[in-house]
Amino acid sequence: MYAPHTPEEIREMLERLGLSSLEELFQDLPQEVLLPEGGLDLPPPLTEAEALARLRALARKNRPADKAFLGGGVRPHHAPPVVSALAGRGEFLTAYTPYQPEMSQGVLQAIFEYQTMMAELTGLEVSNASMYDGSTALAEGVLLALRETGRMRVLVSQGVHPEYREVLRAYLDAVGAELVEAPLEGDRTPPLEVPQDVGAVVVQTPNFLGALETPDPLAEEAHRKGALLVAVVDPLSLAVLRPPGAYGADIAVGDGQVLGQAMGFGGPHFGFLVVRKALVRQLPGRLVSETVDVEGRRGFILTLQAREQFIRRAKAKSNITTNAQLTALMGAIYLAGMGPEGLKEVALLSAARARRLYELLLEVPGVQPFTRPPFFAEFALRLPRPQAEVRQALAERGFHAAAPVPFDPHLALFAATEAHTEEDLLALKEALKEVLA
Amino acid sequence: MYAPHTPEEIREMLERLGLSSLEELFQDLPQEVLLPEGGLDLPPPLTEAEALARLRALARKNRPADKAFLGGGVRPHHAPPVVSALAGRGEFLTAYTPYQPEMSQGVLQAIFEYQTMMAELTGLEVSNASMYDGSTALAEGVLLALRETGRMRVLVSQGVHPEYREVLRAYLDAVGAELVEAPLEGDRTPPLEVPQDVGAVVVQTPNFLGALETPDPLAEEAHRKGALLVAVVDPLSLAVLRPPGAYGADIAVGDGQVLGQAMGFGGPHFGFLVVRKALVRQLPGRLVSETVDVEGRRGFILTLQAREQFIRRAKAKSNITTNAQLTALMGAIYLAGMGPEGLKEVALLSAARARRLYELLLEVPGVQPFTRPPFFAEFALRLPRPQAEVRQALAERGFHAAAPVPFDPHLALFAATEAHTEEDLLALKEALKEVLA
Amino acid sequence: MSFPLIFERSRPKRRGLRPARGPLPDPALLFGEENLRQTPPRLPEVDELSLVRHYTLLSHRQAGVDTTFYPLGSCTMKYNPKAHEEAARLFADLHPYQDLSTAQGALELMWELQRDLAEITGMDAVTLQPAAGAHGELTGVLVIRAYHKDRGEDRTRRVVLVPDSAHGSNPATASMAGYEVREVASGSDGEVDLEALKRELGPHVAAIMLTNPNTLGLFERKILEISRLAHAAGAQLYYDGANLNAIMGWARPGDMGFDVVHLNLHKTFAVPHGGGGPGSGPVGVKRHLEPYLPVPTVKRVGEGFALDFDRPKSIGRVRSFYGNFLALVRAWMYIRMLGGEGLRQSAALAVLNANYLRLLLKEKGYRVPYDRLSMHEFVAQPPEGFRALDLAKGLIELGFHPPTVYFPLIVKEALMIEPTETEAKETLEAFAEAMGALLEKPKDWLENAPYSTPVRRLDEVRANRRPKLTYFDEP
Amino acid sequence: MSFPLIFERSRPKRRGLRPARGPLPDPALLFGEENLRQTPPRLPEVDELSLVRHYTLLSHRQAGVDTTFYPLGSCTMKYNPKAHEEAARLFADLHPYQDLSTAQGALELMWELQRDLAEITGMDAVTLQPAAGAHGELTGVLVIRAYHKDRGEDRTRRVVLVPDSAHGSNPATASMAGYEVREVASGSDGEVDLEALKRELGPHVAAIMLTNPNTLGLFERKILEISRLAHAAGAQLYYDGANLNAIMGWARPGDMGFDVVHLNLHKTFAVPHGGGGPGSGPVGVKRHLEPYLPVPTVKRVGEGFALDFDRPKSIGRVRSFYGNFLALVRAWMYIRMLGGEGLRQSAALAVLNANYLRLLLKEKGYRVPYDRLSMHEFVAQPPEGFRALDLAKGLIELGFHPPTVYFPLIVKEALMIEPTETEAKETLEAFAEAMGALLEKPKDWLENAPYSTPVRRLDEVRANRRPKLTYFDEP
Repeated sequence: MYAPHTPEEIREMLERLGLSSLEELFQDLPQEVLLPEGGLDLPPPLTEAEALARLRALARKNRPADKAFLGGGVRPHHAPPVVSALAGRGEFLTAYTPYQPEMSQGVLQAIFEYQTMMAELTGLEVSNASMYDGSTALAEGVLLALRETGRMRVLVSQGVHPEYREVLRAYLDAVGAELVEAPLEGDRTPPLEVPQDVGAVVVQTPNFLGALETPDPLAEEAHRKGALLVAVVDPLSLAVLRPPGAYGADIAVGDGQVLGQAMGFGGPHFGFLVVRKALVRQLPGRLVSETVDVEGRRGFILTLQAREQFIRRAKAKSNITTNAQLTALMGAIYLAGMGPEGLKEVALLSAARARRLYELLLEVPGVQPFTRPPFFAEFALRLPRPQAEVRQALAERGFHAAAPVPFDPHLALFAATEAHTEEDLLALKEALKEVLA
Repeated sequence: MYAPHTPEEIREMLERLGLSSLEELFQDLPQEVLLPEGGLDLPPPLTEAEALARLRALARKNRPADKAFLGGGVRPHHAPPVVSALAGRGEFLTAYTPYQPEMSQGVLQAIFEYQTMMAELTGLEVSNASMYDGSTALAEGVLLALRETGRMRVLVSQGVHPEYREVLRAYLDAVGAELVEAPLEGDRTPPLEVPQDVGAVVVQTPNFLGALETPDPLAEEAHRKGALLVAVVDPLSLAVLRPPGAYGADIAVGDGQVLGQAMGFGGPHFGFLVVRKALVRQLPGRLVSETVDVEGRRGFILTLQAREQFIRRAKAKSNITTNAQLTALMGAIYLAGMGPEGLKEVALLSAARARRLYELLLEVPGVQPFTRPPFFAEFALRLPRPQAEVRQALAERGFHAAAPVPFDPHLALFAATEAHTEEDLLALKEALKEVLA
Repeated sequence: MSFPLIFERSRPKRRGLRPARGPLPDPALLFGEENLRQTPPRLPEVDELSLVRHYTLLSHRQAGVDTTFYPLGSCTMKYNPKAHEEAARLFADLHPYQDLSTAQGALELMWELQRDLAEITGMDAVTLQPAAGAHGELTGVLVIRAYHKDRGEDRTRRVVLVPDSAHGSNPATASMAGYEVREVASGSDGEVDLEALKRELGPHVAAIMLTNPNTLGLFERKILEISRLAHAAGAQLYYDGANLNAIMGWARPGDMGFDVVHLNLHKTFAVPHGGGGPGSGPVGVKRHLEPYLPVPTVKRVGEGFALDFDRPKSIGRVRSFYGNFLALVRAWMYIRMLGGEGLRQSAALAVLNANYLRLLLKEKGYRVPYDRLSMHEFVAQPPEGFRALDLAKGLIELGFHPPTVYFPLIVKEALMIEPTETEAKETLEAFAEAMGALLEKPKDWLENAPYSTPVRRLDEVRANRRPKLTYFDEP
Repeated sequence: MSFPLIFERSRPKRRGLRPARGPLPDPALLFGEENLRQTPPRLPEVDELSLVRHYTLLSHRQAGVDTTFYPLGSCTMKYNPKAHEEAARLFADLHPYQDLSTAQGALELMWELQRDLAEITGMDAVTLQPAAGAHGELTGVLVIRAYHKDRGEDRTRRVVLVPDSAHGSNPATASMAGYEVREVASGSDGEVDLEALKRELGPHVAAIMLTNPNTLGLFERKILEISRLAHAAGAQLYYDGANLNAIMGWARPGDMGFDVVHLNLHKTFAVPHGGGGPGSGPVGVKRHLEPYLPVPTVKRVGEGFALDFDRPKSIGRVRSFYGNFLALVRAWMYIRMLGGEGLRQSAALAVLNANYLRLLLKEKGYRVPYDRLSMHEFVAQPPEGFRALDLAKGLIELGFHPPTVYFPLIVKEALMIEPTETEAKETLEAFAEAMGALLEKPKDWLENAPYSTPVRRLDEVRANRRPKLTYFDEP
C-alpha cells in the first residue's frame, strides 16, 4: 500500500464529501457485483523484504544465461551498466508520453536522437519512436506496405524468424490479408518470383539460420511488381553489413535487444520501424520533429499526430499507444556510447567468435553444417540427436545452447557474442561431444 | 581507459605546449625513478564485460548472508531499495564536499536533515555530518572529551565492541592517553568508581553481548568526577529505548549500518557523533547550518569551519576530511522513510524475534544462556563446543551464525532482525542441534 | 545556450564504451566484400563521461511522477516503487530459448501472475503476451473474432460498437482487427444510452467495447443490463482495463458480464510508464474464449511448470517469446505486496482522491459536467472564456504536470483529471490552489505560459508542415 | 517558494516504508518499563512517493561530476564508471563475521588489490583498512611512530616536518598522532627548500610528509636528495597519495625513497566521492614497516585466503572490520580494466589536460606562479584586483564548478585547478573561455554572482555567529 492517507485525512476528506465511509464511494456499483471485504482470493500481503526474498527464491530456480550460446532474436551481448543507470533515472522511468513538450524535452530529444540513429543504421530516412518488439514491428511494417500499395497479399521468406511470422499471420488474418510463405533452399531464400497482387515482400538478413541473404534481386523484383520490400534486420549487424537502404528496402524492421538490453526472458526490448521518406504519412506510432519555441530556441515536439489513434480513432494507422520508449532510450544510449567504431568491434568480434564456434562444433563427431558461411553471429547445425534432447542434456551440464528450428527437429541454432572467450567456446565443444557420444 | 582524447587531439594539445610526446610531460621526474612503458607488473586489462564476469565468479565464491543470524556491529536488516536508488543518483554520488553552497544545496540540506534526525534519535543537540564508522566515531568522541576536560585517561567498559576498543586504543596511544578497561560482571558493566583523572567514561548499550546497560549511575559518577560520559549506541534501538540524552550522556556515538545500509562485508557504513550543545566547538568534522542568501531565501552552508584541518591545520580538532556522506544520506533517507512508527516496528520486531530465537536455542541440549534479558536484537550463548567450530559447522549447513566473543572461545553471538521468519528461527535451531549432537 | 544534441557532443574518432577487445577480423574474409557496408553509420562519437552528462542533464529537462504531481487522466500515473527495479534485475539474464528446466522460477512467477490476474478480473484464463494496453485490446478483439469464426458467424458479425466517449485505441483496435466501428452516443448522464445501444445491436455486432468506469470517470450503472442485451444479441462484451484502478477489489469485470478484459500493468499495477513504454497488457477471458487465446501460456505440470502450446484454435501469437516479462515481475511484486485488501484500499483511495479534488475544483470555479460521485477520475471544464490548453500551460508554469486535455471528445475544453491513490491530500489542495490561481491570471499571461521551462511553447505547425525528423535531415 | 525540508513534508501519522509486519510485542515486557524511551524521536512522517520526490528534487539542487566540469584542485574529480556500482552490488550482502569459508571471493579480491596497490606504489605490503585519505595518513604516521618506538627512539623523535604548501590534513594528522609539527618553507621554485629542510632535520625528526607532485602541481625534482637526507637523519619519508593520479605508471613513491604511502581510492581509482565520502585510504609500506601495519590483512593460505592477525608489533586497528570493502571492489575493477598501461596513459592525459588548461588560462590573462610544466594540476592567480572568491562565484553562474580557492596558502588568491584525464579538450576550452569572460564582467556583476542558482550567496557570518544546526534548533 503506497497511499499516503492517514485515517484522520480519510475522515476529513470523506466529511467534505458528505460521506461516512469509503464504501459509499462505490454506491453507483450494482449490489450484485459488489465484492465484500476480502472478496479477492489472493495470497496474503508480503512486506517488501518478504516479497524480495520470495523473488530471490524464484530467481534461484533459474540458471542465468549470461554466457548462453543462444540466439534467435535475443543474444547475450554485454549490456553496459551505464546504459541502464542512465535510462533508469526516475525522470525517464516515471514519465509518460511527452504530450506536454515544455516539461518533456528530455524524452522528446532522446526520441529525436534515437530516430536519427536508427535512420543512420538502416540507411533509410524516417524512424518512428519505437514499437513493442521486432515481431510487432514487422507486422506493422507489412500493414504499412499494404496500405501504401492497396494490396492484400504478402510474400514472406521462411528465413524470417518463425515467431515473427506467426505474429505477422495473426495481424494479417485480422484484416483478411493473405500470407504466402516462400520456402528456403537449404539455409537461404532462393530467387523468387513475386506475384502481381503482392503488396509486401519480406526477407530477413541475417536470416533466422544466421545466413546472410542477398536481398538486391528480391528488391528489384518486388519493385518491378509494385510491391515494397520489408527487411527484417539485426541492428548490430548493420555496423558492418549493408544496410536496408543500400539494397533497396523500403521498410526496415527489427528488434533492439542486441543493443545493450537485458535479455529478460524475451522482453521488454524494443522494436524499430524505419521507412523511406515517402512513406512517412503511413507510419504508425509516435514521431518527433525538431522545431523552435516562441523565443526561437530549438525544441522537440510530437508531430504528424493525425496518424495516431487518439486523433484519428478508427481511421488511425495503428492502435499503438504505449510503445517501448525506455528500452528504445537504452538502445540510443548504447549506440551513442559505442559509436560507429565500438559497434563495429562488437559486430566483428561476435561474428568471428561465432565462426570459430562453428568450426569447433563441426569437429564434434556426427555434427553436420546446415548454415553455410557467410553468417553473422548465429548458425544452424544438423545434430545426430533431436535438438530438444541435446539442449536439455547441455543444460544439465550447465550450458545454454542449441535453440530449436521449428521446421526440423534435428536442426539446432548456436550463437556467440563478443562476450564469449575462447575457453567458453572450447568448453561448449567438449560438452557437446560428451552429449553426443 | 575513460579519457576522451583522440590521437589527433593529443597531438594538437602537445603541439600547443611545444611538446612532441606525452613522455616529455614527465621531464621533471628524475631518470632514476622513471618507469618504462609496461613498467607496472599488473594483470592485462579486462573489458568491462570481462571484469564483471570475473567479479561474478568471485561473488559466487561467497555465500550471501542476507539471512544471517549475525550481529556485532552489523546486522542483516532489510535495506529498502528506494534508499540506494535515491542516494545513488549521479548528482549525489559524484559530488564532493559542498564547499560551494550555491551549487551544493542538495548535499547541504541533506546533511542538515541528517543532523536533525541524529539529534532527535540520541536526544542530544548537535550531530556532525558523519564519521567513517562506529569505531572511529568512538575514538573521536573520546578525544573530544579529553580535549574538553584536559585529561588523559579513559575508562572503558568491556561491554564496548572489542574492535571499537582496539581502534580507540590505537587513537589514544597516538596522543599518549591511557585506556583503562572495566571488566564486565557476567553480561553487564558493574557499578564503577571513576578515578579523578579520567576525562571520559565509555559505556555501550545495548552492549556487545546485546544486554541493556543502565548508564544513569555511571553518568552521575562520571559527572561527579568531572568526566564526560560517552555512550556507544545502536541507532535502531533508540526508536524504543532511552536515548543517551535521557540518561545524562554528553556524547553519543555509533554506527549507522542498521539504518538501511548494505552490510558490505563491514563497510562502508557511517559513524555518527552527537554531542551536547556546549561541546560544539570541540566537535570534529563537518557541520551544516541553516542561513539565508542575499535575497533572504533559506539556504544551508558549512559552518564553524575553524575546527577543521583545512583551516586550522595542526591545531584542528581532527584530521578528518572525507567522511561518509553518501552512506549518511542513506541513513537519513531510511529514517525519513521509516518515520518514528516504522522505526519502532523494526526495532520491536527485531527484538521480539531475537528473544524468540534465544528461547529456541536454549532448548538445544548443552546450550547455556550468557546474556540475560532484557537484551535488544543480539545475545551471547555459552556453547558446549568452541564457537569457531560451531560457526564453521553451521556454515557448512548453510547458516551464518555464532559470531565470536573475543574473551571466551565458548561464547557465541546470535542476532535476529525483522527480516527473519519463525521458520528461519526454527531452521537455525535444528541446525544447531545437529551441530552440537 | 541551446541544449546540445548528442551528435553535437560528438568528436571524430572519440571513443566511449569498448566492450570488445582483441584483434579484429577482416570483415571481407568473414562476410565477403559484397556484403559489407560502404560508409559507417553517423553515430555519435562520445566518451563515457560525455554520455553520462548528456543523459543526466537531459533527464533534468523531463518531468515524471518522481518529480511532480502528474494527474494525466486515464493514464494512472501512480507511484512506481523503486524496489520493483531491484526485483526485475533478479531476472534480467534469462534467455527465452534456454531449456525450461533452467527457467522454472520465471515460469512459476508467470503462472502465479496469470492466476492472480484472473482472480482480480473475474476471468478464467489469462495470457501475459501482449506488450501494452492497445496490444491487449487487439489480442482480445482477435480472440472474439476467432470465437465468432469458430461458430460460423465471422461473416455476419462485422461491427464493433464503442461509446463516443471511448479511448481512441478502442475504435482503432477494432479497425485493425478488420471490424467496422460504430459509435454509440452517450446519454445525458454521461453513460451509455441504452436505447441507442439497442438500436445498434443485432446479429451484425461482434462485440461491444466498454471502459467501466468510463472515460468521464463515471461507473456505467446499467452494466448488467448492457451485458444482458449484448449477450442476447450474440455479441461479446469487451472490458478496456485502463480504468481498472477504480474498482479493483470492489468489483470484477467478469462478474459484470464481460467476456474479455485487458489490463494495463503499467497503469493499475505500478509498472513504470518509461516515457511511453514498455508496458504490458495481459488479457483475461471467460472459459468459452480460452481456446482462442494466444500461445503459449504457462501451465503447471506436476511440481513444475511448462509452456502450453496445445491450443489448436488459438489466434496464434501476438508477440515473440512470452511478453514483456520484466514488467510482469514488477506487477507480480506489486500484487503480492498489496494483497487483496491492499488493492481494494488503493482503489478506494484513488476514488476518494478524485472526488475530493473534484470538490475542490468546483469550489475554485471549474465546471464538472455530469456532476455526481466520480470514480478514480473526473472531467472538469474551465469557466467560459478559458481554453484548456492555456490552463495546461499555466499549470506547467506553476510546477504541475497538466491533466489530459481535450479528451473525452464529447466534453468541450475537457480537463480529464486522475490523481491516483498515491498522491497526498495536501498535493491535491496545492493543485486546486494552482488551478484557482490560473483563473485570476491575466489572459495574456495564460496565453503565453509557460515561461521558466527549458523551452516555451513550441511551433507545432512548423513541425507538421516541415518536419525535421533526424539530426541530418533537411526539413 | 523555498524548497521544503523533509520535516516540512511530514504529516502526523503518515506512513512510508513498512518493512515489518505482524503483531507488535509489548515493549515493556521485552525491555522493562525503565528502559523505554518516553517521547518518540521527531522523525519525518512521509509516504514513499514524497520521500522519492524530496530526494529526487534535492538532487537537482546538487552539482556533481555527472552534471558538470568539476576541477576541484587536489580532489581528482574524475569520471566514476557506472559499472562499478553494479560491481559493488555483487558483494553487498556479506557479513564481516560470517565464516570465512563462505567469503573466499571477497578475500581473494582484497588480496589481489593489496598486491596491485603495492605494485603501483612500489611498496612491499598494504593495508586496506583506512576509511579515507586522512585516515590513511593517521595510519601511516602511527606505523612510523611504532617503528621509532620499537627502536627506542620514540621519545627523541617528536617532530614531523611538512612543507608550507602541504594539505591541511598532513599537519592535522601529525598532530593527532602526537607529534609536534614544523613547517618547512618552500623555495622560490615552489619546491621544498633543501637548505631549509636541512636546518630542520635532525635526530628529533620522526618523519617528513610530502605530496609529490606537490599542491602547486609541481614535481619535487630533488626528491631523491630529500630521501637521502631524511634517511640519513633517521627520519621516515611519508607520501601523501592525494596526487598520485599525476604519476601512476610513470614513477612509484617506493622508487623515490618513500617509506609509507597512502592512497585515496576515491580520487585516483575512480571511487565516487559521494558528496564527501565514504572514501578509502589504503596504506602501503616498505618491508621494514610491515610489522607495524594494522591487523588484519589478507593472506594466501594454500588455495584459499585468510585474515592475518599474526603481527604482534601492529599498531592494532584503525577501523572496525576490514575497511570500506565496497569501495575496494570498485577500485579493483578500475585497476583491472585499465591495467598498467591504462593507468599510465590516464596519468599522462591528466597531466596533458592540466598543462593545456594552464596555457589557455595564461592566454586569458591569468597568472601562473612557478610557471613551468605542471603535473596533473596547477595553481593560477587572477590579475590584480580580482578576488578568487568572486571568480569562483562567477564561474558557478556560467555553469562550472569552481576550482579549489585560497589553497595552497602560500599563493595569494590561489585558484587550484585539476581537470583530470576524463575531461575533453573542448570542455577545457569552454572553461578557459568562461574564465576569460569573467575578467570582462563588471566588478559589480562579479561581486554579486551567482544569480540563477537555487540560492545565491549565503550569509556565512550569521551561520557562524548563530548557527542553526537542526530543524528544531532555535539559533
